[in-house]
Formats: sequence, C-alpha cells, structure tokens
Amino acid sequence: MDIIQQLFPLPPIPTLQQAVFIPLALFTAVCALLVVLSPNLFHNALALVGTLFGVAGIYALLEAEFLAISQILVYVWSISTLITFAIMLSRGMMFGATSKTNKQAGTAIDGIVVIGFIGWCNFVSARSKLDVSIAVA
Amino acid sequence: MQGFLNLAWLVPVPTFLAFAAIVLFANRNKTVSALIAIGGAVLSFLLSWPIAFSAFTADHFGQHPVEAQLFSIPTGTSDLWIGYQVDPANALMLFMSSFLLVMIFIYASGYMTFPAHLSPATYPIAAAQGKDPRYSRFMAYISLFATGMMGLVVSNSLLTFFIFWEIMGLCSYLLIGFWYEKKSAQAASIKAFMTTRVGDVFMLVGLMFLYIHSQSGNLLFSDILSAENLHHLATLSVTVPLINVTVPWVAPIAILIFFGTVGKSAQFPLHVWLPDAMEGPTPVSAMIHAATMVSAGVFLLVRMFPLFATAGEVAPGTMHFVAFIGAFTALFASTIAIAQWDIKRVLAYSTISQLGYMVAAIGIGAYVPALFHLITHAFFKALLFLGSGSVIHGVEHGLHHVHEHGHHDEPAPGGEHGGKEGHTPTEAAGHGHTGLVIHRKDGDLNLEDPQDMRNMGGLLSRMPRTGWTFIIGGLALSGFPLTAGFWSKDEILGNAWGGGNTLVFGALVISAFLTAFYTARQIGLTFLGKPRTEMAKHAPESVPSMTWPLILITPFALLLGFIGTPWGNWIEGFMEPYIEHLEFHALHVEFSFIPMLVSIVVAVGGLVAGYYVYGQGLAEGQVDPLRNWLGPLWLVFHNKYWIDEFYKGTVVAFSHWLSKVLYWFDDLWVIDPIVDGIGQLGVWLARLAAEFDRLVVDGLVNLAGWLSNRAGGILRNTQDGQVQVYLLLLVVSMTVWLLLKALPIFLKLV
Amino acid sequence: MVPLSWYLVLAAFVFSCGLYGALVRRNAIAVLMGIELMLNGVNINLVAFWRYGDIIDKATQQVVRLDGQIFALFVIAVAAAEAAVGLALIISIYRNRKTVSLDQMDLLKG
Amino acid sequence: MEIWSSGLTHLLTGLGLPETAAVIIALAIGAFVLANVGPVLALVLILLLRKVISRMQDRIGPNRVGPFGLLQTVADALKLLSKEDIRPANADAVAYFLAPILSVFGVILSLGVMAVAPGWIGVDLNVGVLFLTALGSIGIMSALMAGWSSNNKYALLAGFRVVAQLLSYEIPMVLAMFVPVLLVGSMRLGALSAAQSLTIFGFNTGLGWFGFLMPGAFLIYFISALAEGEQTPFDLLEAESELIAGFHIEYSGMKFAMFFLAQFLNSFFLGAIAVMLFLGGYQGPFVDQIPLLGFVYFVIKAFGVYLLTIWIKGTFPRIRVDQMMAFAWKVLVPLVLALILWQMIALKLPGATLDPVTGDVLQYGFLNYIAVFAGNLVVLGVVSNVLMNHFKREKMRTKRAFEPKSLIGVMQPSSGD
Repeated sequence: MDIIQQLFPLPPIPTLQQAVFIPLALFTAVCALLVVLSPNLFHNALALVGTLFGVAGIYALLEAEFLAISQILVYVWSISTLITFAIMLSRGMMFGATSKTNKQAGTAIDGIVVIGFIGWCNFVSARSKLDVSIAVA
Repeated sequence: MQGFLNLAWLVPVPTFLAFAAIVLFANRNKTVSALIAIGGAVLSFLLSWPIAFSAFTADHFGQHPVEAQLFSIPTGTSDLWIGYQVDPANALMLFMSSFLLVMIFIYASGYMTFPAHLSPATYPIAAAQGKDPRYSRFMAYISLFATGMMGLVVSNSLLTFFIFWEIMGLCSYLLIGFWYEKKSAQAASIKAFMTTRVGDVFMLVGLMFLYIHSQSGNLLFSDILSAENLHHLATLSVTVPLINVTVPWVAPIAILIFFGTVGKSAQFPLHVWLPDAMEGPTPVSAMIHAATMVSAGVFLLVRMFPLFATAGEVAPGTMHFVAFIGAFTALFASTIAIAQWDIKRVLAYSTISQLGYMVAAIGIGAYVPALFHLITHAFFKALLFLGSGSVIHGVEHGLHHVHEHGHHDEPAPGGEHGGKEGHTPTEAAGHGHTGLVIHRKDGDLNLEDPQDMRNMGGLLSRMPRTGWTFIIGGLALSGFPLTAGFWSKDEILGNAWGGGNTLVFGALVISAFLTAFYTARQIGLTFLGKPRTEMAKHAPESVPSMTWPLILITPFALLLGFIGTPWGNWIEGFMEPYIEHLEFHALHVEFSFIPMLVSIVVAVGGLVAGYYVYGQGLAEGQVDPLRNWLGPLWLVFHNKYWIDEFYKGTVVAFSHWLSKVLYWFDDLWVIDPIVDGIGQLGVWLARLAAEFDRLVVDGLVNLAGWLSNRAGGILRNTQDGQVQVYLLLLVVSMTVWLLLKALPIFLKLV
Repeated sequence: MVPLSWYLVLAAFVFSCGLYGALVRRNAIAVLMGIELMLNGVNINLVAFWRYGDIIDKATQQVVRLDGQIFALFVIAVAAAEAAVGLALIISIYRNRKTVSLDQMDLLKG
Repeated sequence: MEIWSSGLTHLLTGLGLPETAAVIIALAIGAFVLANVGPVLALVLILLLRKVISRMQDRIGPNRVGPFGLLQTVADALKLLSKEDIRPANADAVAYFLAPILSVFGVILSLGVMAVAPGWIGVDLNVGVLFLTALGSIGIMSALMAGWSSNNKYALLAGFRVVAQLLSYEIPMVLAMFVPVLLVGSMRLGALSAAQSLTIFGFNTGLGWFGFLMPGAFLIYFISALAEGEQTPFDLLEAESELIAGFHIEYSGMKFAMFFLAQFLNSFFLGAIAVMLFLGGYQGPFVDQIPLLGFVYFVIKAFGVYLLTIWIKGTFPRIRVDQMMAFAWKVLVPLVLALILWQMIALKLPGATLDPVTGDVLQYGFLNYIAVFAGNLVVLGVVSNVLMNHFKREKMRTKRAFEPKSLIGVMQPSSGD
C-alpha cells in the first residue's frame, strides 16, 4: 500500500496559478483527446485549435508571453488555417469509410500506455526519492 | 614582286578548294561545277605567273632560291616537314603548267558533251543538257589532278613530291576510266594504274633507301641534294645481291628513282599504258600526256639531277642506262607511231618518243635542254592533243549529222555507236561494232570510228581554226626551223653531239626524222586531200570554248623556243646558277653547226617525205603506201612490236598462274583447311565451355539470384510502404527497450 | 507555484495523444494534426524546463538564458514549414489519386 | 485603472474574501465592463454610419425612432434579438454555434490592451502589438467555422474568400505596424502612445504623431486595415450584387447580430489601433496635466478615423478580387518589406545618442528621422501613384462602357492612361 501511495500521491491544495493551470490543462487535454478521437475531421481541426490555444495559455502561464503570441500567430493563424483549407479542399474522401482508424490501433494504444506508464513511474520515482530512477534517453 | 615567291604554297590550294566545293556542294549543277573548276584553275594561274615572272626577273635567282617550311607533322623520332620551294626549275614548271591547265579546263568545259557511247534514254537529263552525265565529277577530278600537279611542282621535299605524284596517279586512273561503261576504258585505267605502280614501287624503295642512308634524316631537297650528303652517298658502298656487284649507294638509289620516271613518263619497258590511256576524254589525254603528268616524271629527273650526276661520276653505268633507255624509247616509239591509224594513238607514241628525248638528254647530262624541251613540248603537245580532240569532236558531230539526215548507206546502229575499235575481239564485240568492222591486214577499220584517220581527210576546209593550229603544233613537234620544238630539240642534239654520245645522237636523229615523217603523215591524212567518209564531209568546226584555247596556245608553240637559242640562251643563264648553287656543273658544250644542220635536214626532210607520200591523203580503201615499201616491218610497227602480247604472254600469264597456285595453296588445300581445322577445334572447345558455363557457372549464378529472390520475397513483407506501420514498429521497439530498461525497477518494487 | 511535473504530465499526455493520432488515423491530414500535437507537447516540455531551469542570474535577478524559448520557436517555425509542405503534398496526392487515406498510399511497398 | 482595481481588491479582501478570490472577482468585474462597452459602442457606430451615408447620398436617414432617430439602432437590435433562431438541418451544430461567439470574443479581447488615456490600459502587455495581431486569428477561425458548418457551398466559398483576403492583408498590416515599433523599440501600446509626444519649449503639444513621420507606413496600414475590416473598397464579403451575403448567409437573429456587431467593432478598433500607432493615441495638449483629456482626444481621433472609413465607403467603387489580391502581394508586401529594411538602415545611421553603459539608443538623431521620413515619402508616392493609375483606368473603362459601340475601336487612350 505504501508503494501505491507513493505512486499515486494525493494532490496538494492549489494556489492561484494552480487554479488557473488546472482548468487550462484539462481544457488542453480534452481538446487533444478530441483531436485524435473525434470521427469528424473538421471537429478534429477545431479541437486542434483549442489545444493550441490551451498550449498558448500554458506558455503565458510559464511567463513566455512572446512565445504564447507566436504560438497563436503561427499555429492558429497559419497552420490551422492551412489544415482547415486542406480538409475542405479534400472533403468527401472519407465519406463511407468503414473506420477512421487503421488496424494497428490496439497495438499502438498498448505501446503508448506502456510508455506512459513507464514515464509515470519514472516521474513518480524521482518525486518519491526512491532509488529506482532509470536513464531514459 | 619578290613577295609573291612566298605565296607559292598557295598555288595548289584554289584547285583543291574547287575540288572540295564541287564534290560537296556543286555536284548537282554542271554549269556551276565548271565555273568553280575554271575559277580554281584561274586563281592558281593568277598566283603562279606572278611567282614565275618574279623568279624570272630576279637577279641571280638561281643562287638564292626560296624555300620554307610551313609546318611539321611529328612522326616518331623525326618530323615530316611540309613546305614549299621556288627555284628556276619549278618556276618554269609553274609558268607552263598553270597556263596549260587553265586552257585545258576551259577546253574541257566545252568538250565534255554527252558522250556518244551512252544511251540518252539512260541519262535523259544529261542528254537534254548535252553534257556528260558525270560532268561535275569530271570537273572535280581534273581539279584534284591540277592540285596534284601544282603541289608536286612547289613541294620542297621528295616525300611530299611523292604524295602529290601519287595523287596524280590516282586521278589519272579515275580519269582514264572515266567512261567506265566502256570495257576498254576500264581495262585501260587498270592497266595504267598497275603499270605506273610498278615504277612507283621501285621509286618508293629508292626513297626509303635514300631516307635511310642520307645524313639529313629527312627528304628535303635542300638536304638530300646537298654536296655533303651526295658525297656521303657516293662513298657509302653496297653489294647488290644476285649480281654481286659492289657499287656506291647513290647508283642503286638513282636507278630505283629513275624507275619512277620510267613508269610515270612511259619509258620503254613500262610505256604500254600510255597509248591505252587515250581511252579517257581528250582533255585528260592533253593533261596527262602532254602538260603535266608525264612531265612530272622528267621533272623528277631534273629535280634529282645532282643525284644522277653524282651517280654518273662514281658509277658511269647509271647515266648510260638512263641515256640508253631514253634514246631507245625515242627511236622505238617513233617507229611505232608511223604505223598507227588512230589520231590520238599517233600522238601518244609521239609523246613517248619525245619523253625519250628528254630522258636521253638527262642521261647525257644535258640538264637544261631536257627541261627546255619539256616546256616547249608541253605546249605544242597540248596543242596537238587538244586539236585532235577538236577533230574527233567534229567528226563525231559529222556522224550525228549523217545519222540524222540518213545520208549513210548502212543501217544505223542501235543505241551505242561511235567509240573506237577494241584492242581485242572481246572488247569490240562488247560494243556491238562487229557489223561495221572491216577486217584488214593493216588494222581493222571501223567505219564509224571518229578517231581513225582513215575516216578523215580534207578537214582543213571544214575546221580551219583547228586545222591551222594543229599544223603549227605539228611543225613545232617535228622541229621545223624557228618553231619552239626546233630550238629545244636542237639543244639536245647539240649536247649529244658535243658530248660525244654518238649512239644517242644517231638514235635521236633517226627519231627526229621519223617524228617529222609521222607528223606529216598525220596532217596529210587528217587535214589534206579529200574527205573519205560522209562524216568527215559534215564535220563542223568546234565551239569557241574549244578553239580559243588552241589559238591561245599557238603563239607559245611557235615562239617559246626563242628563250633558248644557241646565241642568246636565256634559259641556260636562268638555270645554271641554280645547279652551281648546288655545287654541280651542267654539261656545257660548244655550239656547233653540224647538229643544227642535221636537225634542219631531218626535220624538213621528214616533212617533205611525209608530204610526198601522204600529201594528197589516201584514197578510200587504199592501203598505206608505206606498207608496200616496208612490208612485214610495217606490221611489226603497227602491232607495236607485239609488246602487249608479249606482256600478256609472260607477265600477265605468270601472274595468273601464280595466283592460281596461290589460290590452290591458300584457299583450297593448305592454309584454309588448317585455319578451318583450328576453327572447328575452337567451335568444339567453345561448345564444351558453353556446356560447362551453362550447367556450372550459370547454375551458381542462378542459385545466387534465386536465393536473393527468396530472401527478398520474405523480407519484402516487412516493407509494406505504409509509413504508419514503420512508425508503429519504432514505437513497439521503443516500448520493448523501455520495458527491458525498467525491469530492474519492477524487480525492486516487487 | 505550479510544480514542474504537472507541466510534464500535460506535455506527456498531449504528446501521447499526438502519437496515437499519428499511428492510427487513416486520414493523412489527421496524421498531420497528430504530429502537430506531438510538437506542441515537446514545446510545453521545452518551455517548462526553461522556466524551471537555472535561468536566473543570482546577482542581478535577470533572465539570462532563453534557450528553451528559442528552441520552442524553432520547433514552431519547423512545424509551420512542415505543415505547409505536408499539406501541399496531401492536396497534390488528393488531386492525383482522389484519396488522402494513408492505407492507399503504398506505392513504395516492397 | 490600476488604482481602481487595486482599490477594489482591497475592498473585497476587507470584506473577508481570500486574496485569490478577491483578485479574480476584481478582474471579472473589469472584464464585464469592457465586454459591455462593445455592444453599446456598436449601436453608436451603426447609427453614425447610417446617418452619414444617407447624408452623402442626399437622403435623410433614420429619423423616426427617438429624437433624431437616435434609438433606431436599438430598435433594430431588439428586432434581431427577438427573431427566431434558425439552424440548418445538416449544419455542424458545435461549429455553427461557436462561430458567432468566437467572432465577437476575438474583437472584444482587443479592448483589453487599448491605451485610451495615460495609464488607462487593461493590461499593458509587453507584446501588445503582436497580441492585437494574434486576435485576428480568432476572426479567421470564426469565418471558417461559419462557412463550413452552414453546410452551404456559397457560405463555404465566401469563407474561403474572406480567409484569403484576411491572410493576404494581414502581412502588410503587421509589417506596417512594425515600422513605428522599430523606432520606439517596444511593443507595449502604452509606450507607443507615450512616444508620440512632442515637447516644444517645455510644453507637450502631443503632436509627435508617427503619421507625420511615417506617412508611407500609415498609408499601407490604413489600406490594409480597410481590407482587414472588410470595408469598402475591399468589402467583397458584402457584395450582395455579386455574391450572396457571405459566410454568414445561413445565420439569422441573434447570431447574425453578433457577426454584425463583430464587423463594426472590428473596423472601429482597427481605426483605434491606427490612432494608437500613428495618430498620437491619447496625446494632445494638456494631456500631462489632465489625463481624462487623453481619453477625449482618443475617442475623437478614433471616431475621426471611423468617419474617414465611412467617407471612403460612400465614395469609392468596389474593386475586383484579383485586383485586390494583386495589390496586396505585388504592391503592398514588397513595398512594406523594403520600407522595413530601409527603416533598419536608417536607424543605424550615425547621429543617435547612445547610453554610455548599455549601448542602447536613448535618442535618435536628426539624420535618422530625415532618412525615415524620406523612405516613407517614397513609399507614399509609389502607393499613391499605383492607386491613381488604377482609378484613372477604371474611370476610362467606365466611360467607355457607356459609349456607343461604333466608337469603341475609334477612341484613343487618353494621355494619362
């Protein structure tokens, strides 16, 4: 049980920055999930814009205002517009497709979960000062 | 004016450019071709005469001749130098040949009408134009020929001399066989080529010996004819194999080079090609046999005179041999000439005879008179040849006229007509003349042959310009006093007499008499008396482009001799400094009236005798009066001593036999079977190797390929071209690697 | 003060989402979006490490190093270029083959 | 503003709220006030437009509702708000609803960084100019979303057109904005406004407008701003005679009202930005003494620029889409790039006073200003020349279009053509 507590510790009481960060991070994460999970490509693009805005907010929170504005300028102005244009110019090609994803989805999820878990372990171990750190790259 | 001398190398260039231009661009248009060819010749002439006259007018020109190298071609250890040279000898040659070439070119442009032996149906366009179908080609050939001659004249080394010499040989072959539809022309061209080749091979051998044994290491005239080099050659001795005689090297070299002259200038053993070469168009005859090619042989002797003179000093037999060949040829050819019916053939033998004169003059050391006679002879012989061509042309036209108006009794031959009698029954039969040929013991007569003098007669009134110029040329040839031929011939006779060469003198005097006689015979049969055939009656005068050259050459034939009179010998004064420049002394004899008187007597006597016999022409069907007097000897003369037949029986037959033997040896039984056997063995071995290759080597290679193929087939499944699969592989590998790395943690945790 | 690890977790999550999208989506444009997500995750990491790294000169209390921001800017610039080129390629392929499905873009298959 | 907000915070903490909550509440109140400025302002703007345009067209304009028709726009707004909210059957619901909200959101956000008076600024961002630029992206996204989600091909095409136009003119606009930024060395809007003072004999006349020093950049900015705000002569969005109404064709009622609002506010705010960057901002006489006067100056200048756009709307003909794009890419972008390059060179010319310690520029010299001015004059001349030629040609074409056909081949171009 000790190990489980160490691996998944309880969160502390948030400060103001944390209070801003938590909804922003949640927004960003949800949008990121929507980007890859929503079946509608246009919704993907909108979610991507949301994610990018969220990331810009994270930058602003990290006191990198210039980077935040650049993120909006470059990503939202240019890349999102480009992507939306591309979606609209090639629209109709996915209608009637049996699946939005290919057959390797399961394997990919397995791999990603394993990597995420190991990363989590690494992060937690560093935090809990257990001598189990591994030199990942 | 001296500046012109350095332009000598340009002299052969215009004609060569004309040749190239005609071959490459103008060969579709006959008029343009003729204009280009004549333009080239005229340019060449316009270069040559200033050069020649600046040489003539220069003070003591012979002592500082112009010689320069243009460029060199590196060949192995030595260089082949290409350059030019102007000295008195080739200044005179330039003077003579360039003028005559222009005249001949102009004459040829008018002469080359549609030939009678061709069918107009075969060449409709050429027939409509009235020009020879290969007119342009002819112009190109004669341009190249002129290039050869001019290049030979200005060349400064024996090697380039020889190269141009061979160019002329090639051109003479092409031109003699120009009308190759005629079997006789084919045969004549091959004969000319092969015969001169015999002489050229000897000459080439001589050239090689000269090159090897000279100190200079090259063949420049200035080097090989220098006194030291000749002295060196004279002291270097060699034992001639077979006859085991030890002589200085200079003698065999001189003899070998002399054989080149024998071939080119048609001296006695190799003279047979020249009369046959009359098969070519008449301008060619004029060019080859009068102005240029045969002169080149004598010019070679003149050029190499120091060598011969040295040879004559250390081995007198050399010069005696040359003199003997020359004198014998002169006499021998003139005897044949008195018994010929063909108008050009008479002139051909006359040429041989006159060349014999020159060679004999060289042989007795009379170097200047030889060149003098060469120049004058070129003029009047060109005149005679061109005149004879004009006569033939006229008679041919007369024949056409007869056919068109039906005056002739006999049925008109279909298609081909004209031409001339064949040398052999085969050739005659080949031309379909059998029905017209009258067999006679003094030579078969073809009634439509425009070259046979028996078909002529009384042409002077029909063709006055041709006739008179021909008569003047004939007088010059026979040495009628005060004409060009008289002075030059007199010089030679005088030198022979003064040098004490009695035998040579005698032979030449007899020959001179015979010359005058056959000239009178020719004139008489052709121009005097009454026409013996219908075609002679209707023969018209030739076109101006043919008669004008005749008229233009005539003054030279008459007056050119005055440059070499015994009292004011300009040519000797011009030439002698040169030979002295080369540290030699030409034969110099005191003037004597005896040879001159003899010369006048034989010339006038011969002419009078000839006029007496032939002055009224022959009656139709009449046998030659001379035959009655000479009897069988006449037949000997007429049949040219049967030398052709003799050659055919010996040399040609031997060649045939030898080739048959060699064929048997090579193709049938010995060489080829061996080669075939080796080949069969090779094939068998190759089959064996092929089997090995197919089974073992190919098997291995195929095995390797098959293995690669299979391996690739297995591995290709991993390369399905989908980027995402590759990416997934990356992720999975990463995962596995991370798991392995994280294993210790889990072990510790658990 | 937000702990660094929160940023890192967010970055990891965004990156994983992007990786998933790049791995499993069949539409090329969706894959491109996944790649953009991955780049953004990386950028969050870079900026967070910059912010929490040793960037303050103790003596003057001034920001002395901007490595993380500069790197992030580079990534943004590269992303822009990549998006432009990638989308141009996709449109071009779509015009030629009437599809943007990566499953059918396998001309290079072995 | 700082004083007010800090005072509010103090008040709230005094009431017993934790400091975090107090700050949040204070910020929320400020945001609420700013957000309500927008719609009210729009009512005024629309009324002004209608009045002025009708005067120009020799009409009277709205005059029934309220005194002098002042309440006309209020009545219109109420009508729109009370309309039935229609959604096309196959529309993409999320995007369809989000688009109008986003469009207003993006526009109103720009109020947050406006320096309306000395010290009166919501947030004096150190990247203020960039922030204003970045907000345009929200407008683009909203246009795209609206165009796409309407499930109408005309709407989609119009969305494309708008995005193409906005993208094209964004570049010269941003670059022209950077010309004064380069001179001042800061992107803070407050600093930019403060830099436009002109002190003569110790008295700040407030006339050091960058518009005088950089007329070329100002002209380019103004033209681009017209295009960005979809104003005449670049109002292809509203070209009802050529297109149908644009990307918001499928919208009605309140959603349409939001687009409408966003467009008017946008054009006004672009004018306000022009005031801040080129026309001295709040600067004017006695501003140092009475800060409230700065707000008055600012509002007067902003409305002046707005009236100028109305004037242009009432007089200029619309240009074709190809001419519009060609003008952006072939004239404005190269010129403004050259201008920026020249600006950099000009500022590096000798004559500037430098800080002896850091080497920063304290004060530019006479030579620098002259060079900047000269470069701007050249750009101004080129742009004006291009415009003059264009309108002259248009005039000739229009004249010919009304001439008898028999004369068309006979007529020679005029000397100025």
